[in-house]
Amino acid sequence: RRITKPRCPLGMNWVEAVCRCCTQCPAGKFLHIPCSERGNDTICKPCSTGTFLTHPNTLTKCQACYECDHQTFQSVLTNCSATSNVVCGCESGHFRQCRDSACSDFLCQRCEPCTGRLIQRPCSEAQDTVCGGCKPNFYAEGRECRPCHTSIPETCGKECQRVCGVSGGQGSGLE
Amino acid sequence: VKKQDLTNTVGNHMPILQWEDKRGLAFTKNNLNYSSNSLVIPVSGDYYVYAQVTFRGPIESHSISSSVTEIITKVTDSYPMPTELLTGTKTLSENENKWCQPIYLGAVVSLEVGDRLMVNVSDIKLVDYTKEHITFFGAFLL
Amino acid sequence: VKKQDLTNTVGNHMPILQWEDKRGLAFTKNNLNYSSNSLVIPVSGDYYVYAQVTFRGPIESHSISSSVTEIITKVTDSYPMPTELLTGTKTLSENENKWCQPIYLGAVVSLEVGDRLMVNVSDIKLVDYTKEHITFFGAFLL
Amino acid sequence: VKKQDLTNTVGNHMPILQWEDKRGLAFTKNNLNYSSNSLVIPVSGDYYVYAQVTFRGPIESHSISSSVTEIITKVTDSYPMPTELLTGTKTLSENENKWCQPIYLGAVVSLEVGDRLMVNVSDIKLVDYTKEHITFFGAFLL
Repeated sequence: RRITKPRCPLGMNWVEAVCRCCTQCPAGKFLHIPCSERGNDTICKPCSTGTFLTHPNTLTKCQACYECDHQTFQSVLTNCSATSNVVCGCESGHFRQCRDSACSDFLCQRCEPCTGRLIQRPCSEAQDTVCGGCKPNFYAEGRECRPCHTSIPETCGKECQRVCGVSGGQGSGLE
Repeated sequence: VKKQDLTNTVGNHMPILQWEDKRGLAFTKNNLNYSSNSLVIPVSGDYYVYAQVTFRGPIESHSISSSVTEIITKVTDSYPMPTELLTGTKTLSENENKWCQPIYLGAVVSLEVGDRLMVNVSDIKLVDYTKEHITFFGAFLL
Repeated sequence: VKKQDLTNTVGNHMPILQWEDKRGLAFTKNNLNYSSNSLVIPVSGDYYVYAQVTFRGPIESHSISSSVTEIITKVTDSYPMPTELLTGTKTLSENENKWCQPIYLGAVVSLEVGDRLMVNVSDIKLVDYTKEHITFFGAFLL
Repeated sequence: VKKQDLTNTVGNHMPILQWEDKRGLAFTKNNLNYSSNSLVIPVSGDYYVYAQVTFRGPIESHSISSSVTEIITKVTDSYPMPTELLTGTKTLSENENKWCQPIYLGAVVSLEVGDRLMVNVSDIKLVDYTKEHITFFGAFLL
């Protein structure tokens, strides 16, 4: 015999234990005692610490809060409350690398430091730093930007002319 | 498992697997029925719920995945949001080469009559649906 | 699991693992007995059947394997061919380095009295048989 | 699983995981209680014991691990040494990249009243404790 449950009015759920529609508990509370045929309405209790429910319900237990993964640079953006799960982000100096389309699962990757480079767009929660060209007094060598003072006269490109020019002349004068 | 109808999975956050419930090794009994891609709980109690999904790749013209995920989810009339019951995530290190990765999940969960169990996956195109004994899903009342 | 007698496995498509059924953690009861490398089903019904095989390598003078496979198989008097009940296959990306890979399988299957359950593996030399708690096999009636 | 108190794990050969036994999906019943990081067996018999641990890494300022291990252990009054019941070991090939590796174990074991079951891991810092449905532990009497 296929049990077809009746449709309950808005704001009520079918509760199998008492075979009747009962008023939902609000978000942040769970069903402690269901309503009864003697007219007693649903009795709800608040979710205890470390648990939550985000929607009206007739659940007999709240859900357990997640934890943020501090070992991999996650940080708490919003603490878990009776009506919402913890919200994790990334510690400063890290950005989110999403592992699914909704980015509910993500890794915290270290921001690109842009050593010796100009920063085109700073690192943020959602995306890595975008590095620009070499800073003043730095010169490009391959993919790196190196401080001019380390450059040797023969390789003293135009970016380092000002630095190389000054030290080159003085050195030869004092010989 | 059966051949997956990919039409309604585009953009779906975590697509739901479709299952065979009668042919070959598959069966349902004691009113633990299968409908709309879910096992429907006939009586409240504690159930051992399990599923294995075999993922394989890479797939032609398909972005290389860095990980695969299998989730056994519960939907209930008592709450408007699905609840993740069991989750297995595995990173993939094989990238370009042909790879194959089974994920098995199983545990005891308390369920209410009318609750629905389903299996979600990170990417339905990576699921090997070709043989019933490599991707399977079930539950039994303790 | 016990030390494997490798004599009858050369060339065998999928060699059958040999098990310890009395010593240590191993036991059989309720007439679910072990003989000729198989569990013999004493009464028809639904059984939760499971096995874990830990594979490890590489093995000296042994070709590098690209994958390992574990299969729980059923042999029955009512049909001449073995039936694959559960299969786990995992590709290996570690090649030269020492690697270790457990595969766990478990599910409910309907069995008839007299049916025989066994575990086949892709390569018996890659099975770690050294400890009973890393490679094991069992079943129970629901 | 709950957030691990790392104080008493330094130097410990195989640290023991700490579990949540009441909140969310967790529950105990029929006198199969949880105390001092263990499930305590209330009545002698055969139990299906299972656990999944999701490991993930690498962890900052932490040596790169070459493998991860999960062990379900029994401690009993009748013998001073713990007994390893089920063990899963997996080598890691991902090294520097972010990796994630679940290990599931499950089997039937014969237990005596008062026996204690616990889960040991090779490295507690590599255990993902952030969600209850990715690292879990349980048992039921057959």
